[in-house]
Amino acid sequence: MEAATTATRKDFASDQEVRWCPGCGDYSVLANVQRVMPEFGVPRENFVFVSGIGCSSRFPYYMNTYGFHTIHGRAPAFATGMKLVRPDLSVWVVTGDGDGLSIGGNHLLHTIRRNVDLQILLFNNRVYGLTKGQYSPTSRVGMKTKSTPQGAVDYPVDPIAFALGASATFVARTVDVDAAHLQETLRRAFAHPGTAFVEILQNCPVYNDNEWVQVEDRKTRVEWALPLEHGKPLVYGPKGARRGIRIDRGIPSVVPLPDGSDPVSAGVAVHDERHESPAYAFALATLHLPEFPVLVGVFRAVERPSYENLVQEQVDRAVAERGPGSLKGLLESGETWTVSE
Amino acid sequence: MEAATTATRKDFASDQEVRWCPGCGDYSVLANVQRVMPEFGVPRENFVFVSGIGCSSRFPYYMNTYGFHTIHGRAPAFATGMKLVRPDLSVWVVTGDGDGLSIGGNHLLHTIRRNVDLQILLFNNRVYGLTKGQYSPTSRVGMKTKSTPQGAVDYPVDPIAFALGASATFVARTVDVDAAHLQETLRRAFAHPGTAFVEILQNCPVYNDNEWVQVEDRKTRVEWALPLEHGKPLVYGPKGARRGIRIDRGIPSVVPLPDGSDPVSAGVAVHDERHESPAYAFALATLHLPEFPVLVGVFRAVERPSYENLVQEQVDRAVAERGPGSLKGLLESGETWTVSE
Amino acid sequence: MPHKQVEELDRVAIRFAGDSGDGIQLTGTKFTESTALAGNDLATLPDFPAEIRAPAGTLAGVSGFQIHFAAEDIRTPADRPDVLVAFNPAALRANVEDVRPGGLLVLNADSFSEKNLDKADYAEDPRPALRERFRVVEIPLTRLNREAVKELSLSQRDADRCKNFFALGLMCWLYHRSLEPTLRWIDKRFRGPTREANRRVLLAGHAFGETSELFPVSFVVPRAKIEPGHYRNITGNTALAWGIVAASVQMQRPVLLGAYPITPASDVLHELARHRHFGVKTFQAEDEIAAAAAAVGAGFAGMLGVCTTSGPGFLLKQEVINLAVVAELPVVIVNIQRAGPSTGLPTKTEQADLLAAMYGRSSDSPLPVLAPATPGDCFHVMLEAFQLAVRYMTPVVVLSDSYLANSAEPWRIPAVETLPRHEIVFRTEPEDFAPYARHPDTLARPWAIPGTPGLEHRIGGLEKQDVSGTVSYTPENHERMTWLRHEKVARIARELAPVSVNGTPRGRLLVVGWGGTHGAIVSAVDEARAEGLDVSSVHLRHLNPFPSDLGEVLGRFERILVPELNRGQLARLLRAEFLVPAESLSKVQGQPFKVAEIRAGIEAVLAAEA
Amino acid sequence: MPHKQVEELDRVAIRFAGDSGDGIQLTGTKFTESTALAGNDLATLPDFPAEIRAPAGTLAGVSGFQIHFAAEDIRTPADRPDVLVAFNPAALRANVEDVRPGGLLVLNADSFSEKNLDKADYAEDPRPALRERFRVVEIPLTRLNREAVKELSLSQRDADRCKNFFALGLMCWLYHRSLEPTLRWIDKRFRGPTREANRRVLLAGHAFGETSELFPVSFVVPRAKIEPGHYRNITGNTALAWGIVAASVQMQRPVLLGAYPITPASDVLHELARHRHFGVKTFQAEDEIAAAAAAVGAGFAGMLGVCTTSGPGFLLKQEVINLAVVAELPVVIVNIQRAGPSTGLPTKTEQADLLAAMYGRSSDSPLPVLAPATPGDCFHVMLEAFQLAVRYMTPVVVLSDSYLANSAEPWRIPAVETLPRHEIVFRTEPEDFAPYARHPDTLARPWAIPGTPGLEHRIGGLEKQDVSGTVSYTPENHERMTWLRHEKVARIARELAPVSVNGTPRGRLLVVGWGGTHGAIVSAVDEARAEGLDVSSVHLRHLNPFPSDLGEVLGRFERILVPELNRGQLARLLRAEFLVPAESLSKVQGQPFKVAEIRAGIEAVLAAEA
Ligand SMILES: Cc1ncc(C[n+]2csc(CCOP(=O)(O)OP(=O)(O)O)c2C)c(N)n1
Ligand SMILES: Cc1ncc(C[n+]2csc(CCOP(=O)(O)OP(=O)(O)O)c2C)c(N)n1
Ligand code: SF4
Ligand code: SF4
Ligand SMILES: [Mg+2]
Ligand SMILES: [Mg+2]
Repeated sequence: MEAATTATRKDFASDQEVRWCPGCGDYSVLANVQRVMPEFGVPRENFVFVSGIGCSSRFPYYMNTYGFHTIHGRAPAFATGMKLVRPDLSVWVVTGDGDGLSIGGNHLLHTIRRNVDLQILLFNNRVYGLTKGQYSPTSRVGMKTKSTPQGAVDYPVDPIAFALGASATFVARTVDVDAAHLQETLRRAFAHPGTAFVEILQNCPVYNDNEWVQVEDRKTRVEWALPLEHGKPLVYGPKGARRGIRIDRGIPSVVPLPDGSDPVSAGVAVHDERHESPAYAFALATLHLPEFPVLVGVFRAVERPSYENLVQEQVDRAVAERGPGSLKGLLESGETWTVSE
Repeated sequence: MEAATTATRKDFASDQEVRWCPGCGDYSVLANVQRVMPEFGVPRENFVFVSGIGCSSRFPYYMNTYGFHTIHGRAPAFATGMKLVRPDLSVWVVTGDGDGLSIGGNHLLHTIRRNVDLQILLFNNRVYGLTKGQYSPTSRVGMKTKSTPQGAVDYPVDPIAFALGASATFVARTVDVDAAHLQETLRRAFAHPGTAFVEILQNCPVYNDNEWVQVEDRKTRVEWALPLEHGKPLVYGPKGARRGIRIDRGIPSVVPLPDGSDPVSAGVAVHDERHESPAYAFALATLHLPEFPVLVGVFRAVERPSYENLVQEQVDRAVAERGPGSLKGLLESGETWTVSE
Repeated sequence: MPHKQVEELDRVAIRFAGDSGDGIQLTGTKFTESTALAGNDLATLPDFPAEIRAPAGTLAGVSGFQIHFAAEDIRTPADRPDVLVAFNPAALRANVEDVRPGGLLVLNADSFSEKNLDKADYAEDPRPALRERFRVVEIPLTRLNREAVKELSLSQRDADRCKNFFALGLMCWLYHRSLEPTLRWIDKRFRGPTREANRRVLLAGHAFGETSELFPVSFVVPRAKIEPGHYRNITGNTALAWGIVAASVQMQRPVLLGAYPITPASDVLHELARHRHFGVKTFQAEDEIAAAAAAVGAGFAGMLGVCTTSGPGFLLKQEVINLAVVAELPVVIVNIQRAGPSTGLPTKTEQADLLAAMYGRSSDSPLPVLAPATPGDCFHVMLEAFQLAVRYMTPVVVLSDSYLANSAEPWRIPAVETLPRHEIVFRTEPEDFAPYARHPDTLARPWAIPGTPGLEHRIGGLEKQDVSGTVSYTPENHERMTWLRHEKVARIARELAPVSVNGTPRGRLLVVGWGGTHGAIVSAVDEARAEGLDVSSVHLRHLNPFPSDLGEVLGRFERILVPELNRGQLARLLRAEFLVPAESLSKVQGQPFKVAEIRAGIEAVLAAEA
Repeated sequence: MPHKQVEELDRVAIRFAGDSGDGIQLTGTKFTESTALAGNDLATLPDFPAEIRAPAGTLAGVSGFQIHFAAEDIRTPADRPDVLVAFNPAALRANVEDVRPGGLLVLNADSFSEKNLDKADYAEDPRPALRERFRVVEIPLTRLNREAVKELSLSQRDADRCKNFFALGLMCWLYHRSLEPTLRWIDKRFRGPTREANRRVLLAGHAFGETSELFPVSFVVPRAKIEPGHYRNITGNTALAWGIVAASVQMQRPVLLGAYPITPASDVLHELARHRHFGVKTFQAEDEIAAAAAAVGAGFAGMLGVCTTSGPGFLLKQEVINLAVVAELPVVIVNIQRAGPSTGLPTKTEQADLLAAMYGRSSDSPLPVLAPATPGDCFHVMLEAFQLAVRYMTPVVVLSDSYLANSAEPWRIPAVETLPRHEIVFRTEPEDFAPYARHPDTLARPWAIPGTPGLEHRIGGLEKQDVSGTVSYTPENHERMTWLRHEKVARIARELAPVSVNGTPRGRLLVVGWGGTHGAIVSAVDEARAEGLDVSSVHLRHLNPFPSDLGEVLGRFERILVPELNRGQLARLLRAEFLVPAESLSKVQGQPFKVAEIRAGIEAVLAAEA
């Protein structure tokens, strides 16, 4: 843990000038990632940040660790290769709603189901930033953009529901400007063995400002954010307007909680991130504004062996059973014959 | 409806000799599709079958309709293009667990969320047939194949859960050899506006025989299949060993049903395929052998405008508001000037 | 105050430069419009920063727009600007070295603070030194601008937003451009205080020129002798988008654009999305593969399919294109080339995807390849591309580039009646229908679309039996189909106009070009000829197949020089095809050719010869 | 019974043909093993049906295996078999026309039922007519086989499964091959009644030859004068897989294979998956893009990355490969070519992806391209490919093909000590480390891998600043980096052995080939020279860069002929590079060249000359 105590936030800042638009939510995420890194007790040289293409995918350039800014949508596949051959590395994937869920959806799906031990941070600003403002697979129906002047008509994909549909073992959501929550979520993600999928609600002031204003703004946050805590009832809202989430035969609904009333006896569900079945977490993932609050925190965290470890075990088993490979032995296996002078 | 009464199964059989291995489940699916087609009252020339690559994807060659055997994993995208420009056609996509969920997972995801009015039949034999027997994304952990001699280690994706994670409006599962159920499911899929996603459990006697034996075999089927029927309780099993599915705060469990006992009062859930929230259907999608039965039938069927219609509406609206486009008007729009002799 | 002196000039090149936030592109566009109305010939070149919004005042954030206008006809935005209008030190630093020695620098004096000099990596104030080499005029732009709007009680931020209009007004005065079109535009575009502010600032800038001592002289550039007609300014991407609309109109078939956003192609998607009332449908797909697949699907269903992309996206489409080659379905794939390889320099230009277009698919997979020569030409190339696609039942690749896409030129608006029409005839007769029977001349197979009774058939990517189109693995048939796919495309050459040579039919040196280098090449060759050099040029719109007489034309020249923004791709094609010693004049800097660079190349070759 | 007569032959080619269910490939492989042990030189060619399992007895379901063995050294499976063993009418029909006139047909008499004749599209029994042209021997194979196993009370289905062993036993008798290796294999592979059944049937077939009147003569093919050494049979795909293992062993780095199944490349994945005890990891990815990305990721992390695919999959990898070109990371991409375009003829061979390998990426994106010449050569090529990749920090493309992949040849097992080793040195010294500083000779950048303190750095697909490796958009730097990427690959030529010419150093005709056509070309040239024709040949293993002296070698010949299983791709490269009038001898039938076809090509050229 030496590194942890000695390294500081500055140690994780590269010499590259950070280039996002003024006010971009990415700045806050970067700052908080750099803040928590030192706590992990991992030598800086063992971190790798891998990204695709997008504003968010510029992230690795600003981290003073190893970094690979790859191509659009494929970062999880590059990261899988790294982790397969170097389980000793702490590999973080940074992607966007376009990079990760449009062109890259399939790699995300398979990386998640394999449960490769990666931290995947998906910056969801519900727009294509780098290409100057087209709608994305997470954009709301009706959103007017350069590519949808009459409004988007396709039904959006929800990153959390998608990840659960891919049987993710760790799924969380947090907010770019909520430093404390963001940092805590990163800690949880780091601690999770296997794929830790984190959706970060991120503001793009230039092409989709205030998309998440309800939870970005300190004042409205108390009203609209429901922080998930294991073992605690699903309760949100300010005093006098507290409400809870009830789940009836799989179908969630909102129950008002008069002051002093006990949520649990009012049928409010108690959060359990460790359910073996993803059904409960999925029910939560279906909750969206405005009928429901924005759930932030860990939706699901269960243990399942990570892909690269299972592969390594097969190698070890093979070596144990057959001994380390001999090239000579291989070349001479099966039918051979000798031709003499 | 004339066509419906006159056309027969033979009208839908092409002159191509069918080439699957003896005993392949695909034969039965083909026969049943050819059987139901005449009922739909759609002129034969308005059907298009689009497929990717795989044994299952040879399907279009055997249908005497328009057909396009495209490339690996992309069939839904080709079909989307067709449907966008020709909403009048009945476009069916045939894909496999490898074609649709490995290389093609992303197209399936986006086609489903857009809710393009297609019937998508995914033949799930949990193996790569055409390439002679590698494991697929739906193969069970531990499955030994040519590419996994020590057993597969990656956690499989469940087609139904995947589709619900992509917020599908119609999701069903049926069995290759269960003619009646297969046909009924096809009817329901055809009737659904929007993407109708149907997983067909299919046997590959050559590379993955008996994968679905519990529900393929008439004898065991009564014991292991739970046919979903809207408004009916989730009950399965033969007399004397009847059981039901209860869903408690989103988490499903099995309840034994002594003869004569009333399922509903025993807390058994009543199937509702029309829940606005996909959470309930997702809960069902998480149920797998051996702890649970194989649920067959329609998991979810809700209405949402189909993509191609929404796009057409935008065109119509544009025409209504601006009148049909004039090329001259376009070329001369904005600042122009005249240079005279 | 005595009326100021007026001088006449043949040609002027002005570059506006400032922060991406300063509205440089808008300023340039508006100045261009007034210039067009003034009857000059002109060419423009925007230069975007790669970053979306680098921090204000930094070199990375500098955005530029160059306009070249003249009393004679011109084809390029000019190698070096005569005038640089720099909004801040970074803009000055990033551009000053391009300015013609002795040229005019118009600077915003208020921007030369310590902080801004720092951001521009200037150790010291560069102005004293620059005064030695240029005419430097400093204007307290920020202050004058705030002055002009002070009564309007705008926030300072909003007030400062207008200062580009001050510069615009000033330049319009300096070169006698009318403010009318800009004022009209302001009225259309803005309302309330912003509208008023912009109007006032524009007029203030104009008045400042009139009144201040700083500009003793103003300039007129006489009208150019331009072919009579109705004109507009157009960028390559707009022309390309409109060409797609025109193809749909002229063939009476709705079009589907399958696209996935990518610089510099995205604007075509944006433009087309605005024209749904033409029945145009735009599909923003999940990736380039799906975009191409959807376009091919549209072709299968009997409509016009097209997709627009750039290098990295083009690669992803190759497997789909290959299917279209075997299935023999019409579709147009547009690759608006950018500098690479890989992500490369996304906002910079290059023409290095020619070989990828020709050979980038598995196995022998021929298809027609076209390239526009000017922004306006993008319109006509698209019309031709669609007609080839449907008449020969083949995918067609169009290679534009970032330079053509973004630069503008005055474009003579074609009379719709004069545009080529093509009436599509679908196969409807079931009587001996065969999916792969061929038209005797074009070798095109019939276009038989779903919904046609009696023509139900299946196609796909497996090798096809000649005529019947069923799956076939027989050796001779594969050989024949491979030949047919080749021959069908080769026959397009039959209908191509003979090569037109700019210069003399034979001689010592022929310069062969393609795509966006047209303006620079023709200018260089014309200049060289004017000085008596024996050089001519040919510009190829058809890269595959080549015009039938190309080999013969090449044969009539002693040397062949091929200027390209790549390492010699067309040169390789010409050498392989005609065994001629074509020499490559290569530039790979993400920038278009300067006329001087091509002239230097020409002179080098001819000198070597002599 | 008198001992039968024995004749001596120089060379024999036998083709076994039957239903895919008949175990033809197994029969062929076992016969090959015995033949190898008999000391003959040999070459084999399997021919799979495209369908997985077409209905039994149909033409589509016919599977074939040809073996050519001789007392002299041979390089091809022979143009035409001398003997055809046909298990059913379909097998007969699909193959009989290939058989040398007067050759021997061994038929399963029991299979000539109405039904089977129908399935083979025989209107009438072909045997009478065939007797005119061939020696026809009919054996009641099915019955004799059931006889042999009747005591074993197997199901008839299981019993019939053995009949290929009867044929094998018979052929082994006919050509004096030992049954030993097959018996040994049977004992290893089967148990219980199946083992017994297979043994009995094999011996019964042998005995039948000995006793039946049908075979008055048996044949011996004397041992060939083969270079002494330790031998085995090997197919190209096995050799390729083992070459990957060897590279890992020789460089002391674990390897990661990223692969997505595709014919004919899947077997490499299957083979490698069995060798995890070498530390080899295989990753069956979701698609080819992910497979390539994972391999590049492994390279970034400091291990050996490789991916194996075929045409359609290769296209999908190009964007990832392009990133590796810019990021300058080591990775090997193997394209086992098949007949196309598109899905094409998946089980047939072709060598038409050469240009896609050279030019299939956006912008100028050079990388080394290698091609093995024989099945065994696949092993050595992989060793070289990995060494080039790590020594020059570049992606390397290896082009094998379906023919090499599946055909087998006796292979002299190399002594491990003689295999090239390469010790990888990673950068560890932080002192003035720069990610894009270069090795003075190779121009390779340092391989600095995660886990190394003080070398933390970021790379990606945006253009790199020379030396520092940071993002750079400056024009001159892009020009320089483009040149450096080109020059680095070009320098590989410095270490390539000079071109070795088979024949004379100069002359009238040089035949230039690459890849799997080696055997056919050398055989044809040797035959032609033996008849006094002035022809020589060169076979290229390095397609990019070419050996430095290639141009000079080509210059020494009057004519150049380039046989290729494509429409002339190498020919184009040679013409463009050296301006030599290389002529293409093209075959695009999904089949390898016959020696005679190349001879005909040679004679045509030389005749035209004379
Ligand atoms: C193959 C390919 N296609 C398209 C692009 C263009 N492109 C770059 S980033 C991007 C989308 C970025 O959106 P997102 O992932 O949401 O990131 P953001 O900029 O919003 O942070 C696109 C389409 C590309 N670079 N490569
Ligand atoms: C780009 C590409 N990659 C790989 C292949 C090889 N391939 C053909 S089908 C297939 C998988 C088929 O599996 P599935 O979709 O489950 O169909 P099944 O044969 O089991 O019905 C693969 C990998 C291909 N044809 N194209
Ligand atoms: S465009 Fe949006 S997401 Fe991108 S940097 Fe600017 S503010 Fe951030
Ligand atoms: S391999 Fe399996 S899936 Fe394919 S045709 Fe044969 S039995 Fe059917
Ligand atoms: Mg985004
Ligand atoms: Mg399958």
